[in-house]
Amino acid sequence: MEKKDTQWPLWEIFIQANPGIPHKHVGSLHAPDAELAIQNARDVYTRRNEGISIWVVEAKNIRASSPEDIGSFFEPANDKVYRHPTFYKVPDGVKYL
Amino acid sequence: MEKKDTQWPLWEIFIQANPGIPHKHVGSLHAPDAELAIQNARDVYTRRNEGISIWVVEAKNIRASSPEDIGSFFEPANDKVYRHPTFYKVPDGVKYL
Amino acid sequence: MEIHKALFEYCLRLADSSLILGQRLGEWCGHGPILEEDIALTNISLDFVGHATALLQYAAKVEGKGRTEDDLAYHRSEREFKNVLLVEQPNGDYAKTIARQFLFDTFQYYYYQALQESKDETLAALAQKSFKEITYHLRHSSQWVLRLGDGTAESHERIQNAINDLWMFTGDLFDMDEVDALLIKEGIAADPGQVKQKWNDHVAELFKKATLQMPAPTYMQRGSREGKHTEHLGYLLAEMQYLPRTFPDAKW
Amino acid sequence: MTEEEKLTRFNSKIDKEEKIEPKDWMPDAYRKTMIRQLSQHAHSEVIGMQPEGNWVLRAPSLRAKKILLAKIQDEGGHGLYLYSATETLGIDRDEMIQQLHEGKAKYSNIFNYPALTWADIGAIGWLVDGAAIVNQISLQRTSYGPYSRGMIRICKEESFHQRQGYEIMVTMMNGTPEQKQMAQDAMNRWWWPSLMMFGPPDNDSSHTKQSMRWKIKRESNDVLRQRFIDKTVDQAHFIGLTVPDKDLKFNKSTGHWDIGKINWDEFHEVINGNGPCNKQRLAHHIKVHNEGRWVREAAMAFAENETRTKKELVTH
Repeated sequence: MEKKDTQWPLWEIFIQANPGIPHKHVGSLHAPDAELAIQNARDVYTRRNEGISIWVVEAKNIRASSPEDIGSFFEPANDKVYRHPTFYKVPDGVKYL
Repeated sequence: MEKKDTQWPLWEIFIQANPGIPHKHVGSLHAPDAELAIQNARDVYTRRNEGISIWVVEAKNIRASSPEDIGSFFEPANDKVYRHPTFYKVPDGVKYL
Repeated sequence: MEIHKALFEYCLRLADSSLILGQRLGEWCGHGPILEEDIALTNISLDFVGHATALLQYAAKVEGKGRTEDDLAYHRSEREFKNVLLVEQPNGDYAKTIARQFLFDTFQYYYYQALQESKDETLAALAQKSFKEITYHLRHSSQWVLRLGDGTAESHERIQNAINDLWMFTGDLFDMDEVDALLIKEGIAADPGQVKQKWNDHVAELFKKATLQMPAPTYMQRGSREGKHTEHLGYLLAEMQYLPRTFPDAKW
Repeated sequence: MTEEEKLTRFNSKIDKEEKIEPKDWMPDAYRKTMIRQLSQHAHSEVIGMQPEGNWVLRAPSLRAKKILLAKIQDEGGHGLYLYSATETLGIDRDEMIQQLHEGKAKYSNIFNYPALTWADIGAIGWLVDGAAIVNQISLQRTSYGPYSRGMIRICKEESFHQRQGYEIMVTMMNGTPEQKQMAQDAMNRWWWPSLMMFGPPDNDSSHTKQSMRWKIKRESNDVLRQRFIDKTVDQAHFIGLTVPDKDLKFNKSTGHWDIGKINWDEFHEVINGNGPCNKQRLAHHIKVHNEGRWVREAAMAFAENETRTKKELVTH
């Protein structure tokens, strides 16, 4: 069965620069699976000690809000009572390899 | 319909506060599906009217580098000082380099 | 043989293996099967050239004749190089490169793990730093042996052939002579004898997972400790040493 | 929202210096222009690995070998960032590579020149990367978010590229007579092609006007070229290199260096495929791509193999 040659699936990469600060999206790369995605992310996105922790997510597993509904989505927040989000901690739901 | 919301899957939330800057992880919440995760994220995390774009990802779809890998993953980059401009001697008096 | 002469030889052996393998991996720069892997292999090459630089600097210091790491790297001939035979083997296809890498990474992993305890402070410190990089190298090559072994029929065949071709150069990794004997007694060098079984078990276990066969015991090539190499090394050095050999009094 | 309203909203964002993000509405022409420019930039970074790749195995010192390896690796990494930015516009890397191989996508002309000596590595780092940096600093303010973020990261990483190139030229100009001659020879061969990197003169560049309107491109070819000339001529004189242009003259009234005529015929020849290395660069890229196919397929087969979940993945 003729295997279709591809550049592998697309993964979005998030890097945590220092303990206690949130992971930030740095870009994407291609990898056949999570293990290689993490290794490739290490080589592509942390060549200059930019990180101490890597998250990888296959792009198809991300759902994004779309800007068209910006109007309904974000404007109403203006008139809401003012409140700060809690301090950031690494969630336990994240699986380590 | 009081289904305890902790039975719902856990979602990690990433917010792009303004165009031009990358998405950042802001926290997590439980929701039965992506659509509601985005809705809930809007209410929980954009209360202070930041949040132009929201990404939601089910926690099980995130794979992470593990803490005990930090030595072999990230420390080797430390001694590759030639990747930094200050490593290079340029005769003083030369401008724009 | 007195210790400082043995130590100079010993440092060359460790340095040359890293230098020659770093050069071989450098050949993949701009040639990788996919951009991500091109970048990964270059990182590994950089690690090895970095090891070689530190080890050659130490060797030059131990020798005490005012030579530099570049003198040692660019102005010795084939018979003076002491790298293990495995690392000078040509890259071949990606399976050959990965098989060579995995067999060597597994050796370095256990050997440098032990070298961290060396009584020679410089070697111990160097081993500790290198061990982190070697741990990553082994993770990278192990994952690729799994993927090629248990990937497609073609990749399985290619890596099995590569392993079979390279197997006769693995014995040389564990060869020992009077330099090893003397420095092991002094607690300076790690003992390849202690490493051989761990290496064999580790390789066997991963091959099993990767649905690959351990090659049958075979006559092992040897001689790297006496500078007896394969014909491949000369061509590698001719290319690597080209500029300093062509312009001997130039400064780079 | 009607098409009209969307376009007005899009243009107002551009005028207010707001970034356009992947999921925003954008005119088709903007998306097409963005894909063309971004993928060409990505291809250039990857093809750009080849000329310097000539010398990484013959670098004359261990220090020089590490620096060149790290630099070429960066170019591959920059190509990857830019492919990743282009993919946010809805085209995947497979397709971009196919367009490159079929000659439908271009890469920067400068890489169609050969790197003949070690001094070329100095000239490429100092002049070619120097020209690219002038262009890329300006592109940090491009209107498309992912491209702008890519440029910011690339400019940070690229800053050592030019310095290491100039350092090689300094070393050569302080070296033996052969090294001095080699450095001047490299200067002679790379100076004019580096000026051509900024593209045709403003009055002759078809893409510029629209790109400037959409703030994809922020400054014109001639403005950027002149900035590069003014920075670089003094650097050359400082270490005793002669700029190969008999008409080169400092213009006191404008405060800029005036240069002789650029040979745009040569520029068009090379763009049309007749440069020294056009065929060689593409052939190499295609060969390496094809040789890697069985590896890419093996890794996919392994990942898709359902039994994968049962087998415990050992790391070491």
